[in-house]
Amino acid sequence: MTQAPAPSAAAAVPRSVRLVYFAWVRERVGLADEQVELPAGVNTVLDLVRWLKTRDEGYAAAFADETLVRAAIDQSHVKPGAHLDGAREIAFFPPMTGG
Amino acid sequence: MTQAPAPSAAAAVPRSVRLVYFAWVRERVGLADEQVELPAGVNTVLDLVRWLKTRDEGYAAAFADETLVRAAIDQSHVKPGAHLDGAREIAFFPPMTGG
Amino acid sequence: MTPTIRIQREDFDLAAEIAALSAGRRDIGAVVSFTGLCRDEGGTLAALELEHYPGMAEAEIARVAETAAARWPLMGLLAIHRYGLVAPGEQIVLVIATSAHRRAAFEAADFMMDYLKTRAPFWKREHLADGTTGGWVEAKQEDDDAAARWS
Amino acid sequence: MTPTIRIQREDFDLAAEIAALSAGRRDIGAVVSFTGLCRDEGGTLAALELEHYPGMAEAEIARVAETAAARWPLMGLLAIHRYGLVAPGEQIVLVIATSAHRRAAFEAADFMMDYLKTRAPFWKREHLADGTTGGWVEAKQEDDDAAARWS
Repeated sequence: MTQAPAPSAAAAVPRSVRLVYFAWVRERVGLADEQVELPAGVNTVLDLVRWLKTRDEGYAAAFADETLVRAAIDQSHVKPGAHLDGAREIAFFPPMTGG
Repeated sequence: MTQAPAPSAAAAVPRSVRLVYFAWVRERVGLADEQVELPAGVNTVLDLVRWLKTRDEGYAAAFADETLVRAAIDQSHVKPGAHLDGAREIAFFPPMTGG
Repeated sequence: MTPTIRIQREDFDLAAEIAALSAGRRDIGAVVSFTGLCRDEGGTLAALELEHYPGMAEAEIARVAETAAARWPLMGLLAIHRYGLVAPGEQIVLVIATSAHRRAAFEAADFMMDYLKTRAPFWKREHLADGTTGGWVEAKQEDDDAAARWS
Repeated sequence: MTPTIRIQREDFDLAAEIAALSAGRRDIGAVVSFTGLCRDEGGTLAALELEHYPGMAEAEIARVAETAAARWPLMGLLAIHRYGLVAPGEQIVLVIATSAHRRAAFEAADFMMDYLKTRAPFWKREHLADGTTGGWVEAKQEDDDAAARWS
């Protein structure tokens, strides 16, 4: 019998995702979008936010208030605890002010 | 000292009012409007309705359900107990169905 | 702010009425309109005949509009109600409320329609597609209930 | 009933959109429209700049519209939201709901605006009359409260 790959094998595959930023999050980060490899241990939106904050002062400023910035995975709103499994595009933005 | 006229003196003056009817009240009464002298003792809208019902079968049919027909005095909605003092135009009509 | 009230046989033009309410202003943030149309009731209706009480129709809608203007911070308020024969698909009634913010505009337009339905002296009679004259439309309890929401 | 959703730089025409939703129909009894305009904020504002998330803006408004269509018996539902620079007095957003009866049309349009405000990925930045760029408009607690009314 063949054995199914262990979950850890999937996690070891480099996960490349597109990050997109809007409004003052975009301005503070200094980028509209970028492609990143998610490090091991970054499994949720909040993990990703905390990792991004370590990258430089722009990210740190953008995500200074972790509860303020909103996130979407593949163009649907998600909460900070959402898992990144299979995510292709992760967006960060301020609370919406349209309408 | 002069004495104020007694209320009964005012009530004795013939009170001529215009009655107007709408929708099926108009159709049952058979008139769109008429001028009437209010008889003594007819002091409220309900008094007037009860007097009108005695005039003929058309009025009786129009006001068969005393709680259904609505009234206005001088183009403002009133309740059945409203007094007719000073009224110039009294309207009767079904519940409104505009809009 | 003086509400605009018109009772007329003729049709009306929503876009022209909004333009008139908005002319020369840059402080309006929200425009809510309600247009009531004549339905064909599954093809059974040829027309609605709208009877009204001239004078009182204007006066009563004006009283409702004044109540709305006192209750919400409006920049403009308009109500037009037609009388006479109206064919399916045609417009019967129009309410427009404008304000700085959407909540006032929505609530005022909604309130105007609920009160207009139950207080404005108009009566509808059906003319049927088979050539006969149907009955007078009966008032609905749900309209009274809707108006009672505001008190 | 498939909702119409458009995200566009260009202005829109309320009357044309209502005509398109009503074309060939005689079963619509109620049309409610909401138009959101850019206010000049007492003359201090030169323009609003509307940034959006292309793709998600359409998708999210479509999700809100599907929720409305499942909740109320609608005959038509439309939402248009502009992006780019909008001057005071210009239109920003349009919602139209049509139904047989007024309650569904009013509630659906009101719901659409509350949810669109809090869920559609748009952000406003102020360009001031003195030539400077103002800040990003802050989200309001009252908008979250308004959306919470429906749940």
